[in-house]
Amino acid sequence: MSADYNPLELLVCVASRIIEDNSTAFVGTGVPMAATMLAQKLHCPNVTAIFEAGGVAPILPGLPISVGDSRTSHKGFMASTMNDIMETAQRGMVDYGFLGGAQIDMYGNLNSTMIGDDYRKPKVRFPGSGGANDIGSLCWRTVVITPMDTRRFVEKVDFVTTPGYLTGKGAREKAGLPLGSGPYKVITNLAILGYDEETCRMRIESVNPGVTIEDVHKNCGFELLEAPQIEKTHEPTEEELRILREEVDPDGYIIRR
Amino acid sequence: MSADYNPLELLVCVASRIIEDNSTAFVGTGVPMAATMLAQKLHCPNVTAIFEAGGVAPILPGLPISVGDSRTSHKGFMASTMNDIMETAQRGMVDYGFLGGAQIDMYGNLNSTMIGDDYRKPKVRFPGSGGANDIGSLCWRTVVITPMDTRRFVEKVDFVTTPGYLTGKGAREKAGLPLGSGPYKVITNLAILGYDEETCRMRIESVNPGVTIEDVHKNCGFELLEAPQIEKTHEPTEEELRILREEVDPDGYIIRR
Amino acid sequence: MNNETTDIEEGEEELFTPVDPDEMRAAFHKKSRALKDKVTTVKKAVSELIHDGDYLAVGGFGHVRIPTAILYEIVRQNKKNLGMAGHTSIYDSDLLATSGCLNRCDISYVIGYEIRGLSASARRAFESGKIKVTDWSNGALAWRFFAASAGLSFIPTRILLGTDTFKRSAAKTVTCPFTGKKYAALPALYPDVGIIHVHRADTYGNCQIDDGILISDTYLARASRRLIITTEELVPHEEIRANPQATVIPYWCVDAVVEVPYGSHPGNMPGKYWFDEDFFKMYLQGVKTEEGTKKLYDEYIYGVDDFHEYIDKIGGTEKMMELRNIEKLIFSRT
Amino acid sequence: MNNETTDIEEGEEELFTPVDPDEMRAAFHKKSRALKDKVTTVKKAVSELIHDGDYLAVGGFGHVRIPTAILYEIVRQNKKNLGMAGHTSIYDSDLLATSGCLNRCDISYVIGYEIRGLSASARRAFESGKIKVTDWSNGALAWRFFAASAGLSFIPTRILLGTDTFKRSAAKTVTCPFTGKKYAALPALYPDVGIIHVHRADTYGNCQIDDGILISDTYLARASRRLIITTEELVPHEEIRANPQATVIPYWCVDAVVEVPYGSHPGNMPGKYWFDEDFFKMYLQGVKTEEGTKKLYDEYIYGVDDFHEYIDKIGGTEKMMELRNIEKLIFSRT
Repeated sequence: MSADYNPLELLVCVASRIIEDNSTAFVGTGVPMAATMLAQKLHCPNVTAIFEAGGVAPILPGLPISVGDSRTSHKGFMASTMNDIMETAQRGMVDYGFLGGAQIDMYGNLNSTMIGDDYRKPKVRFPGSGGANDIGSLCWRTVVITPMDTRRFVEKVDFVTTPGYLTGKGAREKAGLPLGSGPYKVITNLAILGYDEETCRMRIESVNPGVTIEDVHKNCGFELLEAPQIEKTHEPTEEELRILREEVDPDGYIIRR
Repeated sequence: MSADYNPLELLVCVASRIIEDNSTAFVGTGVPMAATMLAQKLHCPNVTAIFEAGGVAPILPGLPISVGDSRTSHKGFMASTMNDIMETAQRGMVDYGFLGGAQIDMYGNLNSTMIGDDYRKPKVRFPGSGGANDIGSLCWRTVVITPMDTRRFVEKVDFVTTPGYLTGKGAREKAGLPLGSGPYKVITNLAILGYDEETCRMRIESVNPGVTIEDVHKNCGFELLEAPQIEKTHEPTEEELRILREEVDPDGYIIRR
Repeated sequence: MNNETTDIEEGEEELFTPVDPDEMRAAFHKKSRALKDKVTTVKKAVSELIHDGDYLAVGGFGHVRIPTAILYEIVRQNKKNLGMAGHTSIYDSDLLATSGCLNRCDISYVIGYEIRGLSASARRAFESGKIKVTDWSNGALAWRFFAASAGLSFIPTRILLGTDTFKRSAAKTVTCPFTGKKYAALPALYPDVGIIHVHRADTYGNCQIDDGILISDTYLARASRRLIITTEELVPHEEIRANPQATVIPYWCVDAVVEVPYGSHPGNMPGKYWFDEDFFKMYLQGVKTEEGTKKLYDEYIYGVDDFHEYIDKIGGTEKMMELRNIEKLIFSRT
Repeated sequence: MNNETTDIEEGEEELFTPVDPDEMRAAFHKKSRALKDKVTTVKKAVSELIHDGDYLAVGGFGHVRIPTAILYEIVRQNKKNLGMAGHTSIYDSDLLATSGCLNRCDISYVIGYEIRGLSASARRAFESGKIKVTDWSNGALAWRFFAASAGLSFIPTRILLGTDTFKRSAAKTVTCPFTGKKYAALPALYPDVGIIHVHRADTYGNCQIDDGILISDTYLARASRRLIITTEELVPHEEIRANPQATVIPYWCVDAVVEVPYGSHPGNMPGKYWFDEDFFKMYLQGVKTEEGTKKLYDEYIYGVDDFHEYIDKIGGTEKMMELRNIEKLIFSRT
């Protein structure tokens, strides 16, 4: 029997597991940052964290608050420009990108711009793309980390800030986006979701501890496909939790918000 | 009566006089370098020398041998990239550029690529553009420094490496080159040449000491126009020669080749 | 010569800045290359170089290495109808939007404070309908600055395509003449005024930034018609010449230099001081209401005469030493 | 959506390298990101990473900060049918052209030695008809490397237009979708192999160049499918981490690292040693005849086993100290 953990701790641990060693990853603040640090301390000592403002592979003296702050280049390999980093991604050298968003649809399209049906009179205005459109356009595999409910997982996002598979198979390529790039996984409090290769539609691949497949469907605003075999997400191990709490985020900036 | 001087010394002194203070100038090796240094020590303390490899405003410990060598950034304001420097010129921030070439025509078009009538089988192959096409395309005013004879000043250059006024007034703009840029002066051992505003054709503006207007015409392979009033080029002053010989090029790298 | 027919797709929102490279070359032609003392005060820099209606671009990462003193002074002088590149923009765009100085904004990131949450006042301002917006991404604005710094009118890129971000931008598409592939053509962004805070500058305006996280500041500096630099420290010209490889902005880009120690507060200044999290907490709490906002702005901006007085108000050098200790890992408060 | 008809003008010469950004992304996708020891020898780097037919790009300024050891080894291993970017190219292209390794070249500057005059052997090689050439300018190749480093297939520029340099290039024209203005569209240049000499590298390949005169090396490094680094000095990884702002080439670009002290001889290595003018004088004199050329190449390249032996031959550490003294203004011989 495993230790107690909260939903954020689960998200971080699950996200950390899908990172591969010897890969490059665009890292944002919050959960992706904690997940990358955790992965580095466990199975991915040689994942290279890249920050969009220019920092590369820092030895983090603490969790960065911003993707542009001084911790993102602390004893790093390189400190560079946003242009260089984006060009590196456009050239095909960045494997993973992590994203969030207020809304997501069945093709993994993300909205972080606005709620409403009139762009010039939004009901709610969000920050906008930031680096999300760039990451979603240019990285090989984008991973979304988000809580799951019917307000977030919607039939149609109010605004496509960041491209998922757009309208389905072949649509990214037709739009001019780089071949072979696109959404990879969606990591939520309820399940790990992936994409069906034929249709590029989102599907359930693994349900989290204590969650049923039915729960996942109920909390999604569109019809989710199901992988041929749906796994059970492993609970956070004691080692994961210990390192996460003691070394990665001892101040609870991310996991005890 | 002025001191003795050789033709190269005359070229350097005359070239140095047309540089304006508080301007930026693309500087190449050889005569332009010596002219810029001389100008800096006389009437242009604040001309900023820019080298195409990335050096800016060095305190020269000696004449650079290459536009990319370590002297070009010695105690300079900045050491940068060729891209940055070319972009600076393309943006309109570089006032003067100095050029040479094996052939020049009446519109100031320059050849430093080849002699012959078949590009794929040149009679003589020269180094090529180097930065010349960039300088001739992007700087506000380009100044050519060259000895004058009918082999160099030709009706038609074998290859337009670097754009002068191309085929005449308006041709640069039509080709897509930046508005208002182009040839300014040609400094030779016989005369200072400029361009007629209406036709963009080369004209005699000043004849050098001991040279007649007739001499200038005889040494030119095309019909040269004449400025309404043709000046006499001032001889190098003793101060110019002293500084040139003692401070700028004490080893005679440029002026005693 | 080939004949090619191309469909151009176009974003629908407004392009706020000029793109003609010859118009901009003419402007840069007139820009002074004189090596002269450009040191001035925050007040003068803002009153002389920033005019109502100008379009601004702010260096740093919105709450990292920001020219706070200039931003406060713009608010204090109540500049009107400003435009702005909301590029990686946090405290900077919040100040200008909340104070009513802003009437148009190219957005890649505004309102948000990264993991700290959102600014309620910035959201109110951007939802008020009083600020015209056009949407982009961080990469898009970074490349738009690059294109301008290179004296171009556009640059091809592979972002924005297929999204509403493209539709609500002022980008177009362009076809590669070599591959036939479709690119998003981003229009160059030439700001009227750039404002950047640096670690070190000489009186001519040659600037060095220590940590190397340059975001797009080198391009933004080059792209701007006018450029105001605030610096933690003015140094003798010889100190710049001792390390030319560290100069990232040459003097010819710069119109004014102001020495403003602690000039990025409450933002982080790499190698110098960490974020003032207490201040941000108070600020984000305060701006939740209109009254709270007014009180904050009266207290820290309208009610102080200059940045020295502001620094006294937020805790003076003692507070700044504390933030330095966190930044330099001498003591950690958290 | 607008419908626009554009006339595309085209240069007539051959484009030697691929431009499709998706083809190149696929290649970069496969490039290892592993943090591993990449230290090897000159011999192995050349035999394993450079193949007959490859297209090369060489860093530095042709006789400044050049990877001489790799160039000599290419000649020694008698690689065939190589292509090359003749960008600010002096000793580098001369060696490959004279030795018969080269069969195609994008030229911006070759044959010449700046104020030293011309290389007779390079001229013979380029006039022999055995090397296919396409002409460009320094700026053109610099921007072609940039476009490749940015993962594009082209970049618009305002050079080449109206000239035979355009006609004998492989550039095309492109129309700006915003202004309708005509640009020279330069095709991205993705070399098969980049070769760069630096001041300092760690075993992973993170590189630092001291003087800051980078020419286009940062772009060339990023644009290359494979990248060989020679370094004056291998340093512990921690030394790189102590100054991340000084790193100009990140490890992920690099396939091999070789420590080669004096590795730019007879070229200048900024801050380390000046040009060996005696050597250049001898070289330029020698290559005036075929026999002289053969003698020189036998003596200094074919007849030596490695770069240590070569350095002994040119005067060893005593000579290198002399060149250091000139470079560092300790003594000046001239």
